[in-house]
Amino acid sequence: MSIFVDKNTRLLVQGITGRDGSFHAKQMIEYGTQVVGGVTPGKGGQKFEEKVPIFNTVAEAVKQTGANATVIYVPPMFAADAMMEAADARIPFIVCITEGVPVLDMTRVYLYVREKGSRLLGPNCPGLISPGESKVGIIPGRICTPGPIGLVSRSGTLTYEVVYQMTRAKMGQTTCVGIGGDPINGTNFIDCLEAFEKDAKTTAVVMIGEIGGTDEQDAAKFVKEKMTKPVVGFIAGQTAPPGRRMGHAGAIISGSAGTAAEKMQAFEENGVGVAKRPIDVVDLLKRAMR
Amino acid sequence: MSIFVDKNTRLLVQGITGRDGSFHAKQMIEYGTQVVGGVTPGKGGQKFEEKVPIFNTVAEAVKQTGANATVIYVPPMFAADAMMEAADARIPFIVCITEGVPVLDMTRVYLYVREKGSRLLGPNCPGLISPGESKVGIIPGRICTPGPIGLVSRSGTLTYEVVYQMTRAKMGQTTCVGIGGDPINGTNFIDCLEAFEKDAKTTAVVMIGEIGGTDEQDAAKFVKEKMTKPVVGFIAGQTAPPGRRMGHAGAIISGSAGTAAEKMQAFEENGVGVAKRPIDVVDLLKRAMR
Amino acid sequence: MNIHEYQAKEIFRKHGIPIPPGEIAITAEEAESIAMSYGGTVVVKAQVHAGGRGKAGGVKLAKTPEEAKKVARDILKLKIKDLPVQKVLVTPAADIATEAYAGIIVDRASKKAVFMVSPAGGIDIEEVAAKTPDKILRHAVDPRYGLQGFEAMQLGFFLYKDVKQARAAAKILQQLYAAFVASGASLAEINPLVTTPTGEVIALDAKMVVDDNELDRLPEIAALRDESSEERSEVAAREANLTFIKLDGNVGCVVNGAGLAMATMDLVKYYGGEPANFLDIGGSSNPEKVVNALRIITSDPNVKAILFNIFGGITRTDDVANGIVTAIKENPLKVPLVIRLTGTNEEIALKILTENGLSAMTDMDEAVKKAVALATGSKVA
Amino acid sequence: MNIHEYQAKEIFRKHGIPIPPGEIAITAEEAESIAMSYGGTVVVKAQVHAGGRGKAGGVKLAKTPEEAKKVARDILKLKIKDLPVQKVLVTPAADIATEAYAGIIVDRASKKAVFMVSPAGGIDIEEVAAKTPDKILRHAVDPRYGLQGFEAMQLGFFLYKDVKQARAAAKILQQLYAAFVASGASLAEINPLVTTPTGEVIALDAKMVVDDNELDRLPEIAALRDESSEERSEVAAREANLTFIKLDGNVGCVVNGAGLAMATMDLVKYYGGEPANFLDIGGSSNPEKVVNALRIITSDPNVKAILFNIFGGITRTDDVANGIVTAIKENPLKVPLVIRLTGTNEEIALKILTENGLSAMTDMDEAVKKAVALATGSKVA
Repeated sequence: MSIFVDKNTRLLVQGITGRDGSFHAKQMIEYGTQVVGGVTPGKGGQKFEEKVPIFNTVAEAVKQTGANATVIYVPPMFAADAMMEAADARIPFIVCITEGVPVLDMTRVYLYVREKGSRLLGPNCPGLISPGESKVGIIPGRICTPGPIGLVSRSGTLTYEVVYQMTRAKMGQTTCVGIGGDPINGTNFIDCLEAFEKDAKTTAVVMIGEIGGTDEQDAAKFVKEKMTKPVVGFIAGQTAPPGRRMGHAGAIISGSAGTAAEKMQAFEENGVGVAKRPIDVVDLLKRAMR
Repeated sequence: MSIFVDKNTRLLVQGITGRDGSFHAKQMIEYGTQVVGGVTPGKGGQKFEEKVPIFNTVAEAVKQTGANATVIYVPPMFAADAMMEAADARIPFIVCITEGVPVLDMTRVYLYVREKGSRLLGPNCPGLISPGESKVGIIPGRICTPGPIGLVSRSGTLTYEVVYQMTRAKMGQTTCVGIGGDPINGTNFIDCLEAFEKDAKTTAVVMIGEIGGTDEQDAAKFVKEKMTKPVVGFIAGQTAPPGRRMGHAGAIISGSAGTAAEKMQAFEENGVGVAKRPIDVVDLLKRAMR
Repeated sequence: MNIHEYQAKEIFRKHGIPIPPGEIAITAEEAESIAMSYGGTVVVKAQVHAGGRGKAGGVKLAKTPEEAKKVARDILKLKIKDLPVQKVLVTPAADIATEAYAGIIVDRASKKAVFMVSPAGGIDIEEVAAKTPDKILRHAVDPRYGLQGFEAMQLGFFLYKDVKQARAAAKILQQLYAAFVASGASLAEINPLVTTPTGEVIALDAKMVVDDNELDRLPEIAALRDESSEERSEVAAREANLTFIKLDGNVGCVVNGAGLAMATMDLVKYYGGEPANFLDIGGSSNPEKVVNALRIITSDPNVKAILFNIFGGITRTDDVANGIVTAIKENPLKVPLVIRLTGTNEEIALKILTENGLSAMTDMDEAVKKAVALATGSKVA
Repeated sequence: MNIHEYQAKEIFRKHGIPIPPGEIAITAEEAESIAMSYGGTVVVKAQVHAGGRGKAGGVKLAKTPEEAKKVARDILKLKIKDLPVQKVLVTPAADIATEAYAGIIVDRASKKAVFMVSPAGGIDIEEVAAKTPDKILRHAVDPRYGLQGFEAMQLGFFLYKDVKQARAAAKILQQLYAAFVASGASLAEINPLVTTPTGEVIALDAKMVVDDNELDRLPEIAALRDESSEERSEVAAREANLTFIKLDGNVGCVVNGAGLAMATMDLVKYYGGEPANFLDIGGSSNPEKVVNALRIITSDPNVKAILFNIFGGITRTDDVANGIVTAIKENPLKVPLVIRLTGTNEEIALKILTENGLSAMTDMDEAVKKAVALATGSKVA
């Protein structure tokens, strides 16, 4: 089992003929993901890699392929439109990899997607992977291995680092989800924790947060109140100065709010194991699962 | 019994110090309607007729009075804002009397009110009256009398004419509802028919339509498919030329659609008694209720 | 409110829609000199608030300035659907590869602005809708989000296979929507939307109808009204704040309320007469309005009898009675008058009328029957 | 992106917000002549991307042009929060009756733009929020509808009892929202929003922060960037498409990915060092970026050791290795270098480094420990 994507995921790739889209479409196909179609306006009727049909619009692609998920690799100024197009075509799961989407666009997209009843992951996220089943996005497949741990993170390469350590320690994953580093995103920690709690195969969860906002604090409360499975966490940005965006648009300490210290405290107070270093996640998991 | 308003209706009047608002507020109070407050920005703290408290905003008025309905008498350019303010304050029943609201305003208002979960009656409508219980709007109280007939109409004075005939023939009314003559309004025939069907005291319904749109046709189908109570109807505009707005913004035959003939045919085909003249409504009702 | 093609084009241009140049002429000589300034073939188009201009001979090609002068003279003599042509638009003739249709209306069923596009343009869209409905794509716009890029592209691809043309069309549709909203329109239309042999997408015609209710807050749109191209009695009625529509019958009607006014017309017909007009004096009971209403109705020589049908609610019937008395004193009537009054202050109204040698009835059907009989010369039943 | 007060005021003015005039001076003499042209008392205000200008002596009243010259000279010599003042705004002093606060930010919790207004203006709003939270009214704007009239009036009445002032404030708030959206802002602020003794409501200060992600589609906003008022190394990093933030430590960090970069900094601290910077070379593995990154980091004299931490995913570690080799050939390093590489093309990368006399590690913790030891001169554990 896994959350959000699995063997039955039938994926579209929006922007499949672009530089990033084509590269990662190939990687996903190699991994075994069912890529059933691509979308690039004007290239409708052509095929990607001589196999995957390309369509002019998402609506057409959904009609022809029965896709139930989509992953978006389009330039930032067109990403909002791409997410809304996917939601309008009633695709239930939408993953947006694009970094640099204007935040005011996201205030509209968030409501639109919710109205249409879709789930959005991202934007500015690495996507997700259910090892051995389906990979949607850019998380390198070879660092993951199937197993009982769920992972959710605001980061990309930091996640790879942690997953890599887990895989080396023979702690496989049900699903690794990158929710992205933007201040407004479609899926948050709690959404993923809720799904992992429900997922029969997941026995423990890793949560990797960073400075900015209160998502980790809210998630910690959720863990205490609603979860039966152990959760361990790490927060990046203990040395980040206030008022500066640390790469991710959402990674900013505003005034004295959103610091790593306050998030780690929330973890501790709510029974979430706190890793001081990324590598400590492995030991904490071992202890938690005993 | 009655629909939408009754003895427990606690009414606000938006625009209570204006020319129309103050005139009709007095009439409603005289009729016995519980007018619990008025709204006029800048007159908060004053009293209307030395009794009814006035507030600067609807939110404040609702908080202080526990109003559960509001009636709007404000100029057309401010009516959309007034309706949205009422919906935002979670007033469950909003009646807008104002004529001349731009139709593009209504495309937004319609969605907004629905999102907030309120019911809107109007705009450009005479309001409604549950004889002996509550009068909200401008329908003259003295032409109505309590009884078992429900009435719903797109018109104002034509309704008065019919109600007057009914009252003279000793056919009292549960509620008389004017849904208004605009092309986009909050409550339509079907909404009212549904409510009358559910209302235990209503035994028969009169429906007064006019040219333009397909509301009457849809309502006729609803009568056939969903209603157990007899319905009789009249359509105004049999002599109206195509392409011209007959006073009401919504009363227009577009191309060959929305004619009185097609509506009367829909009535006949679906078991709605067709009155050729307004006065015939009384006879039809008598026959239907035998 | 209708506006002219050239006015709609100016609005569309301001929103970025590609439209060939054009100038207005009110004389044949002006048309000639405009044609001369453009060189080459021009189109001369009647500017009049009526559809079917082409069929009525209101749109003509002219290969030379002399020809432009000639066709302009002919067109300026035309009446199209009873409306005299007072202006022509002179515009260079475009090379056309394909003709499509794009329009927006406010749709009451979906309660939204709805786009209609069709690759079969240049002809009446209702004809396309009737004969080949699959050649029309409809799309309702969520007013909270406007016409999204992807929605515009879906419409663009329905019109054109070529992605560049689809994109150009999508952009035009978004501009058209912006123009529609900014102008408080109830209809905005490009017919035809054409492609040129070099592949450009341009708008050759433009039509817009503005919601009268928007005019108070859009003074620059309100200023586009061309009263010279409207029925004179309707202009007078609007100035007097009356809703009036002229018809061809013989019974003049003065009623309060639109629904009752229609029902009164219908009853006139039911009893064998023909209504001469729709006239709603509205809710407020200003005697002045009654005076103006009578002035407008009596200016129609077809009217053989006048019928008042007033149901007093907000309208005070005594105000109406006073208006009738005043109007008749100023201009004694040449045709018989039937008055039906009931409701608010009915007794006072009856007294006023009686004192001035007039009478009134209270039953609507009886009043209509009498008015029809007086107009047609038949006996009252 | 921060913009200056005078730039924000220009934007606000374009949206109709009432703001007193003002002109920019870059010399004391210019300030004097501007003050002369206004006559009367003026305010001279440092234009610098830092809060707390008043407390830092960056805002002064001047009763005469001579005084304006003097205070301008003083202010132009200031550094506020390390940023040199290069421009002052000279504006006529306003008579103030009351001071209020009005601002909008993008709020991540509600996922909406949120207004904050307070009748307690002129001071730091965070202070008001901490001490008298009931003096602040927050209101989240539904982006589908914008700031409605009634919502603006609710905020207006929270600021002012007088209905005229409430209406004036409501209008300003709607204009502020329009300016906020049109400029792709993440913050827009008027502090103070004042009333004058005659009852007018005007904006005396203006602040705006623009979402960097909007700049590509808003060239006229992007053009407002004032690089002279930014940290030089950060300007260079932005031009090289790197995300770089200068800190005060001694271990320079080059990392791919923002989260990993922060975690690396934290680990430097954990092992007893201090990070000299945040630097994310991003996902694409362009050797050029590595060269630029090293150039920027080595220009900081505080840096005693440099640490690469690369987790190859999309980033190809061989590209990074090539970049390091190229950079060192161009400019030999004066401080020790620790490289940690793992992931995509790791073997090729190691070969490249070894062939060029460099070595690399694969374990993150070990690499950080070593870099800290080298920077602080302590022994490697």
